Amino acid sequence: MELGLQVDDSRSPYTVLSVKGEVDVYSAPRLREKLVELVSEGHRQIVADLEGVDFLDSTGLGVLVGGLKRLRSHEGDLTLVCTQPRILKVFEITGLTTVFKISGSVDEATAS
Amino acid sequence: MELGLQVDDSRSPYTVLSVKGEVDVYSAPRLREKLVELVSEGHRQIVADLEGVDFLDSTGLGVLVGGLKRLRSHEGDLTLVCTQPRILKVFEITGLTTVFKISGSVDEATAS
Amino acid sequence: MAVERSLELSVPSRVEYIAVVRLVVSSLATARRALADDRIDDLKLAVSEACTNAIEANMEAGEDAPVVVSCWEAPERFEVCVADSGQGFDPDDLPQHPPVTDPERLNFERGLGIPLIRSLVDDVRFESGAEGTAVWMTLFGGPDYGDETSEIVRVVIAEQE
Amino acid sequence: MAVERSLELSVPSRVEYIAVVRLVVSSLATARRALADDRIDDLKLAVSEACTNAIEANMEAGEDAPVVVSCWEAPERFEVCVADSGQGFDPDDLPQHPPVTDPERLNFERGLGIPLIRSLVDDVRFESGAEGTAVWMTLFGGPDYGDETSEIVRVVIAEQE
Ligand SMILES: Nc1ncnc2c1ncn2[C@@H]1O[C@H](COP(=O)(O)OP(=O)(O)O)[C@@H](O)[C@H]1O
Ligand SMILES: Nc1ncnc2c1ncn2[C@@H]1O[C@H](COP(=O)(O)OP(=O)(O)O)[C@@H](O)[C@H]1O
Repeated sequence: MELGLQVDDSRSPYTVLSVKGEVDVYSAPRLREKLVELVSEGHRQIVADLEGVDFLDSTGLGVLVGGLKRLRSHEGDLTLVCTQPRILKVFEITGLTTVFKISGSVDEATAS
Repeated sequence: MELGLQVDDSRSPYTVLSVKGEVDVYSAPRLREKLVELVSEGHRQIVADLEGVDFLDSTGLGVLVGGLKRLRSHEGDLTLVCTQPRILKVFEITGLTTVFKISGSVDEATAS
Repeated sequence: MAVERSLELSVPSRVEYIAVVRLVVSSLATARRALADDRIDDLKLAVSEACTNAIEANMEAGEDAPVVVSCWEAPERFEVCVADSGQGFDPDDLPQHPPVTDPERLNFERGLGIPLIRSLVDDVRFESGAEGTAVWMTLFGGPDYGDETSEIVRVVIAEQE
Repeated sequence: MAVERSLELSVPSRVEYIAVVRLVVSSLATARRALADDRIDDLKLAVSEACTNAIEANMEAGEDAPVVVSCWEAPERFEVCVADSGQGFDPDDLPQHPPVTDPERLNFERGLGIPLIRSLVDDVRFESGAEGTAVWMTLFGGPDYGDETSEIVRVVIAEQE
Protein backbone atom coordinates (compact mmCIF):
# COMPACT_ATOMS: atom_id res chain seq x y z
CA MET A 1 0.00 0.00 0.00
CA GLU A 2 3.04 2.25 0.14
CA LEU A 3 3.52 4.71 -2.70
CA GLY A 4 6.45 3.80 -4.96
CA LEU A 5 8.57 6.78 -6.00
CA GLN A 6 11.59 6.23 -8.21
CA VAL A 7 13.83 8.89 -9.73
CA ASP A 8 15.73 8.39 -12.99
CA ASP A 9 17.99 11.30 -13.93
CA SER A 10 19.76 9.53 -16.79
CA ARG A 11 17.71 11.40 -19.39
CA SER A 12 19.14 14.88 -18.98
CA PRO A 13 17.71 17.51 -19.04
CA TYR A 14 14.71 15.46 -17.95
CA THR A 15 14.20 13.88 -14.56
CA VAL A 16 11.75 11.01 -14.62
CA LEU A 17 9.76 10.38 -11.44
CA SER A 18 7.93 7.05 -11.63
CA VAL A 19 4.94 6.85 -9.33
CA LYS A 20 3.49 3.46 -8.38
CA GLY A 21 0.46 2.62 -6.29
CA GLU A 22 -2.49 4.60 -4.99
CA VAL A 23 -2.21 8.37 -4.70
CA ASP A 24 -4.73 9.56 -2.15
CA VAL A 25 -4.90 11.87 0.86
CA TYR A 26 -2.79 9.36 2.80
CA SER A 27 0.02 8.92 0.28
CA ALA A 28 -0.04 12.23 -1.61
CA PRO A 29 2.11 14.07 0.99
CA ARG A 30 5.03 11.81 0.05
CA LEU A 31 4.59 12.70 -3.61
CA ARG A 32 4.50 16.39 -2.71
CA GLU A 33 7.66 16.09 -0.62
CA LYS A 34 9.46 14.32 -3.44
CA LEU A 35 8.48 16.98 -5.98
CA VAL A 36 9.54 19.76 -3.61
CA GLU A 37 12.83 17.97 -2.99
CA LEU A 38 13.53 17.54 -6.71
CA VAL A 39 12.84 21.20 -7.41
CA SER A 40 15.01 22.33 -4.52
CA GLU A 41 17.82 20.09 -5.83
CA GLY A 42 17.66 22.00 -9.09
CA HIS A 43 15.66 19.62 -11.27
CA ARG A 44 13.58 21.71 -13.66
CA GLN A 45 12.15 19.40 -16.35
CA ILE A 46 10.28 16.75 -14.45
CA VAL A 47 8.38 13.92 -16.12
CA ALA A 48 5.96 12.20 -13.74
CA ASP A 49 5.33 8.70 -15.04
CA LEU A 50 1.85 7.76 -13.81
CA GLU A 51 1.63 4.44 -15.68
CA GLY A 52 2.00 2.52 -12.39
CA VAL A 53 -0.69 4.53 -10.61
CA ASP A 54 -3.78 2.48 -9.74
CA PHE A 55 -5.77 5.25 -8.17
CA LEU A 56 -5.58 9.06 -8.07
CA ASP A 57 -7.81 11.30 -6.01
CA SER A 58 -8.29 15.06 -5.79
CA THR A 59 -5.47 15.41 -3.28
CA GLY A 60 -3.15 13.77 -5.80
CA LEU A 61 -4.37 16.15 -8.50
CA GLY A 62 -3.73 19.04 -6.14
CA VAL A 63 -0.18 17.88 -5.51
CA LEU A 64 0.50 17.60 -9.25
CA VAL A 65 -0.96 21.07 -9.86
CA GLY A 66 1.21 22.37 -7.01
CA GLY A 67 4.28 20.75 -8.56
CA LEU A 68 3.51 22.26 -11.94
CA LYS A 69 3.16 25.75 -10.46
CA ARG A 70 6.33 25.37 -8.47
CA LEU A 71 8.28 24.28 -11.53
CA ARG A 72 6.85 26.97 -13.78
CA SER A 73 7.82 29.60 -11.22
CA HIS A 74 11.39 28.29 -11.65
CA GLU A 75 11.18 28.32 -15.47
CA GLY A 76 10.70 24.55 -15.41
CA ASP A 77 7.88 22.23 -16.38
CA LEU A 78 6.06 19.10 -15.27
CA THR A 79 4.97 16.62 -17.94
CA LEU A 80 2.79 13.62 -17.13
CA VAL A 81 3.00 10.19 -18.72
CA CYS A 82 -0.41 8.57 -18.62
CA THR A 83 -2.34 6.30 -20.96
CA GLN A 84 -4.59 4.48 -18.50
CA PRO A 85 -8.20 5.45 -19.21
CA ARG A 86 -9.26 5.42 -15.56
CA ILE A 87 -6.53 7.86 -14.55
CA LEU A 88 -6.87 10.02 -17.66
CA LYS A 89 -10.55 10.33 -16.89
CA VAL A 90 -9.84 12.10 -13.60
CA PHE A 91 -7.79 14.70 -15.46
CA GLU A 92 -10.48 14.99 -18.09
CA ILE A 93 -13.44 15.58 -15.83
CA THR A 94 -11.50 18.14 -13.81
CA GLY A 95 -10.37 19.90 -16.99
CA LEU A 96 -6.73 19.35 -16.06
CA THR A 97 -5.90 17.87 -19.46
CA THR A 98 -5.74 21.48 -20.62
CA VAL A 99 -3.28 22.39 -17.87
CA PHE A 100 -0.77 19.53 -18.12
CA LYS A 101 1.22 18.21 -21.02
CA ILE A 102 0.23 14.52 -21.04
CA SER A 103 2.43 12.11 -22.99
CA GLY A 104 1.89 8.53 -24.12
CA SER A 105 5.30 7.31 -22.96
CA VAL A 106 8.43 8.36 -21.12
CA ASP A 107 10.32 8.25 -24.42
CA GLU A 108 7.86 10.65 -25.97
CA ALA A 109 7.97 12.94 -22.94
CA THR A 110 11.77 13.06 -22.93
CA ALA A 111 12.30 13.34 -26.69
CA SER A 112 13.87 16.78 -26.75
CA MET B 1 -15.95 -14.06 -7.68
CA GLU B 2 -17.67 -16.88 -9.51
CA LEU B 3 -16.00 -20.27 -9.40
CA GLY B 4 -14.53 -21.31 -12.73
CA LEU B 5 -15.10 -24.97 -13.63
CA GLN B 6 -13.80 -26.33 -16.90
CA VAL B 7 -13.90 -29.93 -18.08
CA ASP B 8 -11.34 -31.43 -20.47
CA ASP B 9 -12.05 -35.03 -21.49
CA SER B 10 -9.41 -35.21 -24.21
CA ARG B 11 -7.04 -37.20 -22.01
CA SER B 12 -8.93 -40.48 -21.83
CA PRO B 13 -9.29 -42.31 -19.51
CA TYR B 14 -8.77 -39.16 -17.43
CA THR B 15 -11.20 -36.29 -17.11
CA VAL B 16 -9.54 -33.05 -16.06
CA LEU B 17 -11.65 -30.61 -14.06
CA SER B 18 -9.92 -27.25 -13.76
CA VAL B 19 -11.09 -25.21 -10.80
CA LYS B 20 -10.48 -21.48 -10.70
CA GLY B 21 -11.22 -18.94 -7.99
CA GLU B 22 -12.17 -19.19 -4.35
CA VAL B 23 -13.69 -22.41 -3.05
CA ASP B 24 -15.65 -21.60 0.09
CA VAL B 25 -19.06 -22.35 1.60
CA TYR B 26 -20.62 -20.06 -1.01
CA SER B 27 -19.02 -21.58 -4.09
CA ALA B 28 -18.33 -25.18 -2.99
CA PRO B 29 -21.87 -26.42 -3.81
CA ARG B 30 -21.15 -25.76 -7.50
CA LEU B 31 -18.00 -27.84 -7.28
CA ARG B 32 -19.94 -30.63 -5.59
CA GLU B 33 -22.64 -30.55 -8.27
CA LYS B 34 -20.04 -30.71 -11.01
CA LEU B 35 -18.31 -33.71 -9.43
CA VAL B 36 -21.61 -35.51 -8.91
CA GLU B 37 -22.55 -34.75 -12.53
CA LEU B 38 -19.25 -36.08 -13.88
CA VAL B 39 -19.56 -39.30 -11.89
CA SER B 40 -23.15 -39.84 -12.97
CA GLU B 41 -22.08 -39.29 -16.59
CA GLY B 42 -19.68 -42.20 -16.16
CA HIS B 43 -16.37 -40.38 -15.64
CA ARG B 44 -14.27 -42.47 -13.28
CA GLN B 45 -10.70 -41.10 -13.31
CA ILE B 46 -11.06 -37.46 -12.39
CA VAL B 47 -8.12 -35.09 -12.06
CA ALA B 48 -9.05 -31.89 -10.23
CA ASP B 49 -6.59 -29.19 -11.25
CA LEU B 50 -6.43 -26.79 -8.31
CA GLU B 51 -3.63 -24.60 -9.70
CA GLY B 52 -6.10 -21.79 -10.34
CA VAL B 53 -7.59 -21.93 -6.84
CA ASP B 54 -6.85 -18.85 -4.73
CA PHE B 55 -8.57 -19.98 -1.58
CA LEU B 56 -9.91 -23.26 -0.23
CA ASP B 57 -11.83 -23.66 3.01
CA SER B 58 -13.06 -26.66 5.00
CA THR B 59 -16.24 -26.86 2.95
CA GLY B 60 -14.11 -27.18 -0.17
CA LEU B 61 -12.07 -29.92 1.49
CA GLY B 62 -15.29 -31.67 2.42
CA VAL B 63 -16.51 -31.56 -1.17
CA LEU B 64 -13.23 -33.03 -2.45
CA VAL B 65 -13.34 -35.78 0.18
CA GLY B 66 -16.95 -36.46 -0.82
CA GLY B 67 -15.93 -36.65 -4.48
CA LEU B 68 -13.13 -39.06 -3.67
CA LYS B 69 -15.45 -41.36 -1.71
CA ARG B 70 -18.04 -41.27 -4.45
CA LEU B 71 -15.47 -42.16 -7.12
CA ARG B 72 -13.88 -44.91 -5.06
CA SER B 73 -17.29 -46.46 -4.49
CA HIS B 74 -17.50 -46.64 -8.33
CA GLU B 75 -14.00 -48.12 -8.71
CA GLY B 76 -12.73 -44.72 -9.77
CA ASP B 77 -10.34 -42.19 -8.31
CA LEU B 78 -9.83 -38.47 -7.75
CA THR B 79 -6.34 -37.06 -8.17
CA LEU B 80 -5.52 -33.47 -7.30
CA VAL B 81 -3.05 -31.21 -9.09
CA CYS B 82 -1.67 -28.69 -6.64
CA THR B 83 1.72 -27.06 -6.17
CA GLN B 84 0.70 -23.80 -4.48
CA PRO B 85 2.09 -23.77 -0.94
CA ARG B 86 -0.91 -21.96 0.56
CA ILE B 87 -3.37 -24.51 -0.81
CA LEU B 88 -1.13 -27.51 -0.08
CA LYS B 89 -0.87 -26.28 3.49
CA VAL B 90 -4.60 -26.74 4.05
CA PHE B 91 -4.32 -30.37 2.96
CA GLU B 92 -1.25 -30.81 5.11
CA ILE B 93 -2.64 -29.46 8.37
CA THR B 94 -5.81 -31.48 7.93
CA GLY B 95 -3.82 -34.62 7.16
CA LEU B 96 -5.53 -34.94 3.78
CA THR B 97 -2.23 -35.27 1.92
CA THR B 98 -2.33 -38.88 3.06
CA VAL B 99 -5.82 -39.36 1.62
CA PHE B 100 -5.44 -37.80 -1.83
CA LYS B 101 -2.96 -38.45 -4.59
CA ILE B 102 -1.51 -34.97 -5.18
CA SER B 103 0.38 -34.37 -8.43
CA GLY B 104 2.66 -31.58 -9.55
CA SER B 105 1.02 -31.16 -12.97
CA VAL B 106 -1.88 -32.31 -15.10
CA ASP B 107 0.61 -34.12 -17.34
CA GLU B 108 1.96 -36.03 -14.38
CA ALA B 109 -1.52 -36.84 -13.11
CA THR B 110 -2.65 -38.14 -16.51
CA ALA B 111 0.50 -40.05 -17.41
CA SER B 112 -0.97 -43.54 -17.47
CA MET C 1 -38.29 0.63 0.61
CA ALA C 2 -36.73 -1.79 -1.85
CA VAL C 3 -33.25 -0.64 -0.93
CA GLU C 4 -31.57 -3.07 1.44
CA ARG C 5 -28.43 -2.49 3.45
CA SER C 6 -25.85 -5.00 2.42
CA LEU C 7 -22.89 -4.06 4.52
CA GLU C 8 -21.65 -1.56 7.05
CA LEU C 9 -18.02 -0.69 7.62
CA SER C 10 -16.84 1.57 10.36
CA VAL C 11 -13.25 2.82 10.33
CA PRO C 12 -11.25 5.18 12.53
CA SER C 13 -11.01 8.75 11.31
CA ARG C 14 -7.55 8.27 9.92
CA VAL C 15 -6.57 8.65 6.28
CA GLU C 16 -4.75 5.33 6.09
CA TYR C 17 -8.11 3.54 6.31
CA ILE C 18 -9.54 5.03 3.13
CA ALA C 19 -7.77 2.40 1.02
CA VAL C 20 -9.68 -0.34 2.86
CA VAL C 21 -12.98 1.46 2.26
CA ARG C 22 -12.21 1.69 -1.45
CA LEU C 23 -11.41 -1.99 -1.54
CA VAL C 24 -14.63 -2.98 0.20
CA VAL C 25 -16.85 -0.81 -1.95
CA SER C 26 -15.26 -1.84 -5.21
CA SER C 27 -15.17 -5.51 -4.38
CA LEU C 28 -18.78 -5.49 -3.26
CA ALA C 29 -19.85 -3.55 -6.33
CA THR C 30 -17.88 -5.96 -8.53
CA ALA C 31 -19.26 -9.07 -6.86
CA ARG C 32 -22.86 -8.06 -6.48
CA ARG C 33 -23.74 -5.79 -9.36
CA ALA C 34 -23.64 -5.85 -13.10
CA LEU C 35 -21.71 -2.60 -13.21
CA ALA C 36 -19.03 -1.84 -15.77
CA ASP C 37 -15.49 -1.61 -14.43
CA ASP C 38 -15.21 2.08 -15.22
CA ARG C 39 -18.37 2.80 -13.26
CA ILE C 40 -16.89 0.97 -10.30
CA ASP C 41 -13.79 3.15 -10.63
CA ASP C 42 -16.05 6.19 -10.59
CA LEU C 43 -17.78 5.01 -7.43
CA LYS C 44 -14.46 4.17 -5.78
CA LEU C 45 -13.16 7.67 -6.38
CA ALA C 46 -16.38 9.34 -5.24
CA VAL C 47 -16.48 7.28 -2.04
CA SER C 48 -12.81 7.99 -1.43
CA GLU C 49 -13.41 11.75 -1.73
CA ALA C 50 -16.38 11.53 0.62
CA CYS C 51 -14.27 9.62 3.15
CA THR C 52 -11.49 12.21 2.94
CA ASN C 53 -14.05 14.91 3.78
CA ALA C 54 -15.68 12.82 6.53
CA ILE C 55 -12.36 12.15 8.24
CA GLU C 56 -11.46 15.81 8.05
CA ALA C 57 -14.86 16.77 9.47
CA ASN C 58 -14.49 14.37 12.42
CA MET C 59 -10.99 15.59 13.11
CA GLU C 60 -11.99 19.25 12.96
CA ALA C 61 -14.86 18.60 15.35
CA GLY C 62 -12.36 16.92 17.66
CA GLU C 63 -14.53 13.82 17.39
CA ASP C 64 -13.04 10.44 18.08
CA ALA C 65 -15.99 9.00 16.17
CA PRO C 66 -15.49 6.59 13.28
CA VAL C 67 -16.49 7.16 9.71
CA VAL C 68 -19.36 4.82 8.89
CA VAL C 69 -19.69 3.55 5.34
CA SER C 70 -22.76 1.57 4.39
CA CYS C 71 -23.68 -0.03 1.10
CA TRP C 72 -27.26 -0.39 -0.02
CA GLU C 73 -28.58 -2.40 -2.88
CA ALA C 74 -31.75 -2.44 -4.90
CA PRO C 75 -32.41 -4.15 -8.22
CA GLU C 76 -31.70 -1.00 -10.19
CA ARG C 77 -29.07 0.75 -8.12
CA PHE C 78 -26.18 0.55 -5.76
CA GLU C 79 -25.86 3.19 -3.04
CA VAL C 80 -23.04 4.04 -0.71
CA CYS C 81 -23.48 6.29 2.31
CA VAL C 82 -20.49 7.88 4.03
CA ALA C 83 -21.38 9.32 7.43
CA ASP C 84 -19.38 11.38 9.90
CA SER C 85 -20.04 13.09 13.25
CA GLY C 86 -18.60 16.44 12.25
CA GLN C 87 -20.16 19.86 12.41
CA GLY C 88 -21.94 19.71 9.10
CA PHE C 89 -21.88 22.09 6.15
CA ASP C 90 -24.03 23.46 3.40
CA PRO C 91 -23.05 21.77 0.13
CA ASP C 92 -24.90 24.45 -1.83
CA ASP C 93 -22.91 27.24 -0.24
CA LEU C 94 -19.32 26.22 -0.89
CA PRO C 95 -16.63 28.84 -1.51
CA GLN C 96 -16.54 29.99 -5.10
CA HIS C 97 -12.89 29.03 -5.72
CA PRO C 98 -11.37 32.46 -6.33
CA PRO C 99 -8.28 32.50 -8.52
CA VAL C 100 -5.34 31.52 -6.39
CA THR C 101 -2.66 34.16 -6.09
CA ASP C 102 -0.31 32.80 -3.42
CA PRO C 103 1.80 30.09 -5.13
CA GLU C 104 2.52 28.32 -1.83
CA ARG C 105 -1.15 27.63 -1.34
CA LEU C 106 -1.18 25.60 -4.51
CA ASN C 107 0.57 22.73 -2.80
CA PHE C 108 -2.55 22.30 -0.75
CA GLU C 109 -4.93 22.74 -3.61
CA ARG C 110 -8.39 21.87 -2.44
CA GLY C 111 -12.01 22.09 -3.40
CA LEU C 112 -12.15 19.48 -6.15
CA GLY C 113 -13.70 16.75 -3.98
CA ILE C 114 -17.38 17.59 -4.05
CA PRO C 115 -17.40 18.61 -7.73
CA LEU C 116 -15.71 15.30 -8.50
CA ILE C 117 -18.30 13.37 -6.49
CA ARG C 118 -21.09 15.16 -8.35
CA SER C 119 -19.50 14.31 -11.70
CA LEU C 120 -18.73 10.69 -10.97
CA VAL C 121 -21.93 9.26 -9.54
CA ASP C 122 -25.42 9.31 -10.97
CA ASP C 123 -26.96 10.89 -7.91
CA VAL C 124 -25.64 12.43 -4.72
CA ARG C 125 -27.56 13.60 -1.64
CA PHE C 126 -26.13 15.41 1.36
CA GLU C 127 -27.82 15.09 4.73
CA SER C 128 -25.94 17.52 6.92
CA GLY C 129 -26.62 19.00 10.31
CA ALA C 130 -25.01 19.80 13.64
CA GLU C 131 -24.63 16.10 14.46
CA GLY C 132 -22.80 15.24 11.28
CA THR C 133 -23.05 14.64 7.59
CA ALA C 134 -24.17 11.70 5.50
CA VAL C 135 -23.29 11.70 1.82
CA TRP C 136 -25.40 9.31 -0.24
CA MET C 137 -23.97 8.33 -3.59
CA THR C 138 -25.99 6.32 -6.11
CA LEU C 139 -24.97 4.45 -9.21
CA PHE C 140 -27.62 3.21 -11.59
CA GLY C 141 -27.01 0.35 -13.99
CA GLY C 142 -26.32 2.46 -17.04
CA PRO C 143 -22.88 3.30 -18.41
CA ASP C 144 -23.39 7.06 -18.81
CA TYR C 145 -22.20 9.63 -16.42
CA GLY C 146 -23.26 13.22 -16.07
CA ASP C 147 -21.48 16.09 -17.69
CA GLU C 148 -21.38 18.40 -14.71
CA THR C 149 -17.77 19.39 -15.18
CA SER C 150 -18.46 23.07 -15.57
CA GLU C 151 -17.70 23.93 -11.95
CA ILE C 152 -14.41 22.04 -12.03
CA VAL C 153 -13.36 23.51 -15.34
CA ARG C 154 -14.00 26.93 -13.86
CA VAL C 155 -11.69 26.18 -10.93
CA VAL C 156 -9.01 24.99 -13.26
CA ILE C 157 -9.30 27.99 -15.52
CA ALA C 158 -8.89 30.14 -12.42
CA GLU C 159 -5.82 28.01 -11.62
CA GLN C 160 -4.26 28.75 -14.97
CA GLU C 161 -4.09 32.44 -14.06
CA MET D 1 -5.73 -2.07 27.24
CA ALA D 2 -3.19 -1.58 24.49
CA VAL D 3 -5.39 -3.31 21.96
CA GLU D 4 -7.26 -0.83 19.82
CA ARG D 5 -10.17 -1.52 17.53
CA SER D 6 -9.17 -0.59 14.02
CA LEU D 7 -12.22 -1.48 12.04
CA GLU D 8 -15.65 -3.01 12.29
CA LEU D 9 -17.49 -4.66 9.44
CA SER D 10 -21.01 -5.89 9.66
CA VAL D 11 -22.40 -8.12 6.92
CA PRO D 12 -25.72 -9.92 6.37
CA SER D 13 -25.79 -13.56 7.42
CA ARG D 14 -25.39 -14.78 3.88
CA VAL D 15 -22.49 -16.88 2.64
CA GLU D 16 -21.78 -14.69 -0.38
CA TYR D 17 -20.45 -11.98 1.95
CA ILE D 18 -17.64 -14.08 3.39
CA ALA D 19 -15.41 -13.22 0.43
CA VAL D 20 -15.67 -9.52 1.32
CA VAL D 21 -14.75 -10.26 4.94
CA ARG D 22 -11.68 -12.18 3.79
CA LEU D 23 -10.66 -9.31 1.57
CA VAL D 24 -11.00 -6.74 4.34
CA VAL D 25 -9.11 -8.78 6.91
CA SER D 26 -6.29 -9.70 4.59
CA SER D 27 -5.90 -6.23 3.14
CA LEU D 28 -5.90 -4.66 6.59
CA ALA D 29 -3.42 -7.19 7.88
CA THR D 30 -1.24 -6.63 4.82
CA ALA D 31 -1.37 -2.86 5.06
CA ARG D 32 -1.00 -2.43 8.77
CA ARG D 33 1.15 -5.25 10.09
CA ALA D 34 4.52 -6.73 9.41
CA LEU D 35 3.04 -10.19 8.94
CA ALA D 36 4.35 -12.70 6.44
CA ASP D 37 2.06 -13.49 3.52
CA ASP D 38 1.53 -17.07 4.64
CA ARG D 39 0.43 -15.90 8.09
CA ILE D 40 -2.08 -13.61 6.43
CA ASP D 41 -3.37 -16.59 4.44
CA ASP D 42 -3.71 -18.48 7.75
CA LEU D 43 -5.72 -15.66 9.29
CA LYS D 44 -7.87 -15.32 6.18
CA LEU D 45 -8.82 -18.99 6.33
CA ALA D 46 -9.46 -18.95 10.09
CA VAL D 47 -11.68 -15.87 9.80
CA SER D 48 -13.49 -17.41 6.87
CA GLU D 49 -14.22 -20.57 8.88
CA ALA D 50 -15.45 -18.50 11.82
CA CYS D 51 -17.74 -16.52 9.51
CA THR D 52 -19.16 -19.71 8.02
CA ASN D 53 -20.05 -20.88 11.54
CA ALA D 54 -21.40 -17.48 12.58
CA ILE D 55 -23.68 -17.26 9.55
CA GLU D 56 -24.92 -20.79 10.19
CA ALA D 57 -25.54 -19.96 13.86
CA ASN D 58 -27.56 -16.84 12.99
CA MET D 59 -29.57 -18.73 10.41
CA GLU D 60 -30.30 -21.62 12.76
CA ALA D 61 -31.42 -19.20 15.44
CA GLY D 62 -33.71 -17.62 12.85
CA GLU D 63 -31.85 -14.38 13.53
CA ASP D 64 -31.87 -11.66 10.93
CA ALA D 65 -28.84 -10.25 12.75
CA PRO D 66 -25.62 -9.49 10.90
CA VAL D 67 -22.27 -11.08 11.50
CA VAL D 68 -19.98 -8.49 13.02
CA VAL D 69 -16.28 -8.71 12.31
CA SER D 70 -13.91 -6.41 14.16
CA CYS D 71 -10.16 -6.05 13.85
CA TRP D 72 -8.03 -5.06 16.80
CA GLU D 73 -4.41 -4.04 16.77
CA ALA D 74 -1.66 -3.82 19.32
CA PRO D 75 2.07 -3.45 18.72
CA GLU D 76 2.66 -7.19 19.05
CA ARG D 77 -0.50 -8.70 17.70
CA PHE D 78 -3.42 -8.49 15.35
CA GLU D 79 -6.80 -9.78 16.52
CA VAL D 80 -9.98 -10.48 14.65
CA CYS D 81 -13.30 -11.07 16.39
CA VAL D 82 -16.22 -12.70 14.57
CA ALA D 83 -19.50 -12.31 16.45
CA ASP D 84 -22.94 -13.72 15.84
CA SER D 85 -26.32 -13.65 17.63
CA GLY D 86 -26.89 -17.39 17.52
CA GLN D 87 -27.66 -19.78 20.32
CA GLY D 88 -24.10 -20.40 21.40
CA PHE D 89 -22.19 -23.64 21.84
CA ASP D 90 -19.51 -25.24 23.94
CA PRO D 91 -16.32 -25.39 21.91
CA ASP D 92 -14.83 -27.89 24.36
CA ASP D 93 -17.72 -30.29 23.91
CA LEU D 94 -17.84 -30.81 20.16
CA PRO D 95 -18.87 -34.18 18.69
CA GLN D 96 -16.01 -36.62 18.55
CA HIS D 97 -16.21 -37.17 14.79
CA PRO D 98 -17.17 -40.86 14.70
CA PRO D 99 -16.06 -42.75 11.58
CA VAL D 100 -18.52 -41.95 8.87
CA THR D 101 -20.42 -44.94 7.52
CA ASP D 102 -23.08 -43.45 5.28
CA PRO D 103 -21.30 -42.48 2.03
CA GLU D 104 -23.96 -39.87 1.19
CA ARG D 105 -23.10 -37.95 4.30
CA LEU D 106 -19.58 -37.43 3.01
CA ASN D 107 -20.75 -34.86 0.53
CA PHE D 108 -21.59 -32.72 3.50
CA GLU D 109 -18.43 -33.47 5.34
CA ARG D 110 -18.20 -31.15 8.31
CA GLY D 111 -16.36 -30.58 11.53
CA LEU D 112 -13.01 -29.37 10.20
CA GLY D 113 -13.70 -25.68 10.81
CA ILE D 114 -12.82 -25.26 14.48
CA PRO D 115 -9.81 -27.60 14.36
CA LEU D 116 -8.56 -25.59 11.38
CA ILE D 117 -9.01 -22.31 13.25
CA ARG D 118 -7.10 -23.72 16.21
CA SER D 119 -4.26 -24.81 13.94
CA LEU D 120 -4.01 -21.66 11.90
CA VAL D 121 -3.93 -18.85 14.43
CA ASP D 122 -1.66 -18.34 17.40
CA ASP D 123 -4.49 -18.00 19.88
CA VAL D 124 -8.24 -18.47 19.78
CA ARG D 125 -10.85 -17.64 22.42
CA PHE D 126 -14.54 -18.46 22.30
CA GLU D 127 -17.01 -16.30 24.20
CA SER D 128 -20.28 -18.10 23.79
CA GLY D 129 -23.63 -17.82 25.49
CA ALA D 130 -27.34 -17.69 24.85
CA GLU D 131 -27.04 -14.30 23.14
CA GLY D 132 -24.43 -15.41 20.70
CA THR D 133 -20.82 -16.30 20.13
CA ALA D 134 -17.70 -14.24 19.65
CA VAL D 135 -14.60 -15.99 18.31
CA TRP D 136 -11.38 -14.08 18.96
CA MET D 137 -8.44 -15.03 16.79
CA THR D 138 -4.96 -13.66 17.44
CA LEU D 139 -1.85 -13.59 15.32
CA PHE D 140 1.46 -12.60 16.87
CA GLY D 141 4.32 -11.23 14.81
CA GLY D 142 6.25 -14.47 14.57
CA PRO D 143 6.21 -16.82 11.60
CA ASP D 144 5.57 -20.04 13.54
CA TYR D 145 2.25 -21.69 13.83
CA GLY D 146 1.09 -24.26 16.30
CA ASP D 147 1.21 -27.96 15.64
CA GLU D 148 -2.23 -28.83 16.93
CA THR D 149 -3.13 -31.02 14.00
CA SER D 150 -3.74 -34.13 16.05
CA GLU D 151 -7.50 -33.67 16.23
CA ILE D 152 -7.76 -33.14 12.51
CA VAL D 153 -5.55 -36.05 11.67
CA ARG D 154 -7.78 -38.18 13.84
CA VAL D 155 -10.87 -37.10 11.88
CA VAL D 156 -9.19 -37.86 8.64
CA ILE D 157 -8.00 -41.24 9.76
CA ALA D 158 -11.59 -41.99 10.73
CA GLU D 159 -12.56 -40.83 7.24
CA GLN D 160 -10.22 -43.29 5.61
CA GLU D 161 -12.21 -46.17 7.05
N1 LIG E 1 -18.51 15.78 5.48
C1 LIG E 1 -18.28 17.11 5.59
N2 LIG E 1 -18.46 17.73 6.77
C2 LIG E 1 -18.23 19.06 6.91
N3 LIG E 1 -17.78 19.83 5.90
C3 LIG E 1 -17.58 19.27 4.70
C4 LIG E 1 -17.82 17.89 4.48
N4 LIG E 1 -17.54 17.62 3.18
C5 LIG E 1 -17.14 18.78 2.63
N5 LIG E 1 -17.17 19.79 3.54
C6 LIG E 1 -16.79 21.19 3.32
O1 LIG E 1 -16.84 21.46 1.93
C7 LIG E 1 -15.58 21.93 1.47
C8 LIG E 1 -15.30 21.49 0.05
O2 LIG E 1 -15.11 20.08 0.02
P1 LIG E 1 -14.37 19.43 -1.22
O3 LIG E 1 -15.03 19.91 -2.48
O4 LIG E 1 -14.33 17.96 -1.01
O5 LIG E 1 -12.92 20.03 -1.21
P2 LIG E 1 -11.82 19.94 -0.08
O6 LIG E 1 -12.22 18.86 0.87
O7 LIG E 1 -10.60 19.64 -0.87
O8 LIG E 1 -11.81 21.30 0.55
C9 LIG E 1 -14.57 21.40 2.48
O9 LIG E 1 -13.42 22.17 2.54
C10 LIG E 1 -15.38 21.46 3.77
O10 LIG E 1 -15.36 22.75 4.31
N1 LIG F 1 -20.57 -19.57 16.18
C1 LIG F 1 -21.16 -20.73 16.52
N2 LIG F 1 -22.37 -20.74 17.12
C2 LIG F 1 -22.96 -21.90 17.44
N3 LIG F 1 -22.44 -23.13 17.22
C3 LIG F 1 -21.23 -23.19 16.62
C4 LIG F 1 -20.52 -22.00 16.25
N4 LIG F 1 -19.34 -22.38 15.70
C5 LIG F 1 -19.33 -23.73 15.72
N5 LIG F 1 -20.45 -24.21 16.27
C6 LIG F 1 -20.79 -25.63 16.47
O1 LIG F 1 -19.61 -26.40 16.42
C7 LIG F 1 -19.71 -27.38 15.40
C8 LIG F 1 -18.35 -27.65 14.78
O2 LIG F 1 -17.94 -26.53 14.04
P1 LIG F 1 -16.84 -26.69 12.92
O3 LIG F 1 -15.66 -27.37 13.51
O4 LIG F 1 -16.58 -25.35 12.32
O5 LIG F 1 -17.44 -27.64 11.85
P2 LIG F 1 -18.74 -27.47 10.98
O6 LIG F 1 -19.15 -26.04 11.04
O7 LIG F 1 -18.28 -27.92 9.65
O8 LIG F 1 -19.74 -28.40 11.62
C9 LIG F 1 -20.73 -26.84 14.43
O9 LIG F 1 -21.37 -27.87 13.71
C10 LIG F 1 -21.70 -26.12 15.37
O10 LIG F 1 -22.60 -27.02 15.94
